[in-house]
Parts: sequence; structure tokens; C-alpha cells
Amino acid sequence: MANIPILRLEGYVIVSIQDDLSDQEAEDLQKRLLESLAVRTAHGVLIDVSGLEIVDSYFCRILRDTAAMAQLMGVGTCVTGLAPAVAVTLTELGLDLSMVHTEGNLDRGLEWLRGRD
Amino acid sequence: MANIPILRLEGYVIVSIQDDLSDQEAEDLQKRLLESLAVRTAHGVLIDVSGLEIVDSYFCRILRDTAAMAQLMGVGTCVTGLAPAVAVTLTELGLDLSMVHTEGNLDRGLEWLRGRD
Amino acid sequence: MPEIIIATNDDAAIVTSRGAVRELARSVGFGTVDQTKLATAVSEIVRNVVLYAKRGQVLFTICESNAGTRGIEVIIEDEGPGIQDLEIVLDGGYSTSGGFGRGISGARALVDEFNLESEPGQGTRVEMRKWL
Amino acid sequence: MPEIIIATNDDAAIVTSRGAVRELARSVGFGTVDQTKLATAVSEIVRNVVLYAKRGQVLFTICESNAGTRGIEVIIEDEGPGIQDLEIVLDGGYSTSGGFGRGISGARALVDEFNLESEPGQGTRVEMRKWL
Ligand SMILES: Nc1ncnc2c1ncn2[C@@H]1O[C@H](COP(=O)(O)OP(=O)(O)O)[C@@H](O)[C@H]1O
Ligand SMILES: Nc1ncnc2c1ncn2[C@@H]1O[C@H](COP(=O)(O)OP(=O)(O)O)[C@@H](O)[C@H]1O
Repeated sequence: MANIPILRLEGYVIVSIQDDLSDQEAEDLQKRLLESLAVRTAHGVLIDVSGLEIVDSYFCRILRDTAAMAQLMGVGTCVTGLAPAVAVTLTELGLDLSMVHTEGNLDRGLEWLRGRD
Repeated sequence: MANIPILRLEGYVIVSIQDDLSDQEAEDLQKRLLESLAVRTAHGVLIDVSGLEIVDSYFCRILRDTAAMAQLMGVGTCVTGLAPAVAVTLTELGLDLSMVHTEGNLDRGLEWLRGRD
Repeated sequence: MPEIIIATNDDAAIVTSRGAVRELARSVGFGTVDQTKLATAVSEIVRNVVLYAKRGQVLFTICESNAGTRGIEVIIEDEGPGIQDLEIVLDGGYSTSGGFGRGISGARALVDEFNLESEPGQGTRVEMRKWL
Repeated sequence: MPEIIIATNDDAAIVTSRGAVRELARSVGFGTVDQTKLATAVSEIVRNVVLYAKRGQVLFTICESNAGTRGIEVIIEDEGPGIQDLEIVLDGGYSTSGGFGRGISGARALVDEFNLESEPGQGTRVEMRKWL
């Protein structure tokens, strides 16, 4: 079925992940996201994970790497909607997402990105 | 794989369709979209079809019906990003989308919805 | 010899068929608008097969006119119940399924040549051609 | 008798396993946070099987402690190359694949009981339990 859509709004690239992704699917999404930044400049990236019930070390790394690579392309990243249970689990796993800016929901994430411009 | 994500931004429900959907998938999306309106009130619906290369009579009907049903729930709908080739084809097919408001892209669609509030 | 043959037995075959003919049209050199028109016509007629005859097949062939123009020929056939009121259906606006009744008349408008044969109880065969 | 047995031979098995155990945990009465913790632990260990041993299996069983508390037991086993430096791996931060090296040590922190047996050349077996 369908690839995860990559939206453009106000010059920001927005992705909303609402289903559990396999490692391969997560990697594909990362690739398409970074390609979309190369094709047309963007002012920021917003990754909404409010629909995700599980973020393990693999996906956490995908998030970190995506943000790091986008940064290299001059674009800031905001991750929104991390579920409380996911945040607790990441901490106990010993994984650190502090290098990625996070906000509670899409609206707040967009506000944060707008504020940086 | 993944369902098409239904996003919430500024109280608007946003869906971006970027892959060809089967009739069943289109119907499922319509159902989930309308359900999401029932669960939490929204100020409007934005359906972006800029990634769609084909809209036939079936999908055209889904778009019309969705807009009509959303209207019954008191919510306006805007379809954005209809490709020129799709618009030409719909006309030659004898299909009429004029009862659904359309805009060129997501930004314009959101502007239109904001203006109605 | 057809380039592509697809069994049209379900929902998914509609997506596969319109995707395949679109790709074929692109490869032959059709522009975006004509790719979309042809793919949409195929979508309409294949959906009819799935809807009314349950199963059938579609054949896509790259063809050449007498004048030497290249094009694509589409043959969609089934052994379903056939169409009773051919004239009315070709005019458009008639549907036994609560549809728009625009499938056949619409597809006809989207291609250069359109031929429909149907025998009640025997099946239906649609031949379409679009030239570059 | 395990409630669920899943062959873990590929990428998709990781998704299936964590989804299945999450559902099972929910049905047993675990809250969202514990569901997530258990599912994440399973995700880490099953990925190791797929990554390092290619194939294996995971078994989920609803169990009861001596004190009468209900819980879920997870057994994940493979006949892969086994782990050389068990002590180091259990401490965390060690990876032969350029990973975070947090899979095993992290999973251990997320459950109530964690048991790892591994024999180089024989395979690896992880036993985890989480109580309500
Ligand atoms: N392959 C077919 N086999 C039998 N009946 C068909 C077939 N295709 C079309 N029909 C009949 O012709 C009618 C009109 O078809 P069409 O113009 O595609 O509109 P719609 O599909 O919206 O009804 C259908 O309602 C159906 O009764
Ligand atoms: N099932 C297994 N079979 C063989 N080796 C394993 C297995 N699981 C883990 N290992 C080894 O232990 C190391 C640490 O594993 P882990 O803590 O999960 O971190 P990571 O997977 O990030 O490397 C791995 O790099 C690998 O060398």
C-alpha cells in the first residue's frame, strides 16, 4: 500500500507517522524525507509521532539521524506528539533524544519552527 | 502497510493522498476521516490530492460524498492540488466537482478554511 | 502480441491496470494529460468488469496505425452477464448500480477509438485505442 | 502452553512480535506504560535474533507468580552464533554492529525478570517476565 505522505505547508515539510513501521519502512521514509529536502528547500521538518505506540532503539536512531542530516542541510527538525509511555520507555532504555527538539503536538511544533525563522 | 495519516492542525483535519488507492482503501479513508470528525470537532477538512495522477468516477464520488457528509456535520471541505491532467480528464468524463471547493495547494487551502471561520 | 495481460478479478486489479497502462503510455511517449486520460478510461472499464462480471482480463498492446502513428490498444473482456441496453449505456447517465453511469460514455470520450460489443449472457468486450 | 508463537525470520516479524505482545499485555490488564515497555523490550531482542542469528522464534505465555500475580512470560530463542562477551553485553554500550549497544541492557531494564543464556556456536535464549 501507500507510502507515508510527505506534506509541504508554509515551506515546512511535515510527516505524520500513525502506524508501527518496520525497520525497512522507517529507513525508506527517512530517505524520502531527506530527498524531499534536496529537491526543494524547506524551512524546517516536522515529524509527528503521536500515533506511535512503540519507539525502540532502532527508530530512535532514525529520528536522531534524520534530524542530524537535516541539520547538515541547514534545516531544523521538530518531533511532536511523543506519547508519555514512549518517553518513559526511551529513558529506561538509556536512549537520549535530547539533541532533537520535541513539542507536544503539531500546532506547537509549527509554532516553534516559525519562531526560528 | 500503513493507513493514510489523518493530521490535526489548527483545528483542521488534513489528509494528503500521495499514492493511487484501491476502491476499498479510498472507502476506508473516507470512513476514518468522517469518524475523526465525530470524535473531535474540527473547523474544516483539507484533502490534498497533489500526489494523485488518476481520479476516476469512483474516487471523484468519494471526494464529493466526503465533502457532503462533512457538511452535514457542519464542517467545510477543501480539496487541494488537483493536477491539471486530472482536472481535464474529469471534465471530459462528464464529472462535476464544482460542489467541492478546490485550491491549488495546501497553503491556499488552509488560508481558505481560515477565512471561513 | 500484447505487452501486458492482467487478470481483472478484484479491486487491486483496477489499481494495477491503470498503473500499468499509464507506465506503458509514458514509455511510448504520451504526455501527462493523455497518460491520465487513457489510464482513467481503463480504470472505468476494468471496474465494470470487476463489478458486473466478477472476472475478466485486460490486454495492452503497442500498435501502429496505417498512417504510421504509434499508439496503445486496450482490450478488456469478460464472460459476465453482458449489457442489456447498449444504446442507453453508450449515451451515459444510466446505471444499474447507483453509479454516475459515466463509466462507459466517459471512457469513450477519453480515447480516440472505442468499440463495445456485448451479448446478454455471453459477456462484454471493449476495445479502445489512443494515438500519439 | 504459550498463547502465541511467532517465527522471527525477518523485519516484519519484529513489527508482528511487538504488536502481538502489546495486545496480549493489554488483554491481561497491563497499563499503557507497561505495555509499551514490554513491547519495546521484545522489539529489541527480536531484532537481535533477526540481525545476528537470522532466524529464531518468540513465545508469549500468560503466567502466574507463586504469590498469585499474573504476568507475561516471553521466551526468545535462536540457534545463531551466540554471544561471546556476555558480561560486557549485559552492561550495555557494546555493539558489534555499530548500534547503540542498548538492546540487551535496555530490554533488561524494561522488564521485571531477565535471563540471558548464550553459548557461542549454539545459540541464544532470552527469558523475560513482567508482572502486573
Ligand atoms: N462488463 C459489464 N458487464 C455487464 N454489465 C455491464 C458491464 N459494464 C457495464 N455494464 C452495465 O452498464 C451500466 C452502465 O455502466 P457505466 O457507464 O460504466 O456506469 P456505472 O458503472 O456508473 O453504472 C452498468 O450500470 C451496468 O449495468
Ligand atoms: N541473538 C544474538 N545472537 C548473536 N549475537 C547477539 C545476539 N544478540 C546480541 N548479540 C551481540 O550482542 C551485541 C550487543 O547487543 P545489543 O545490546 O542488543 O546492542 P546492539 O544490537 O545495538 O548492538 C550485539 O552487537 C551482538 O554482537
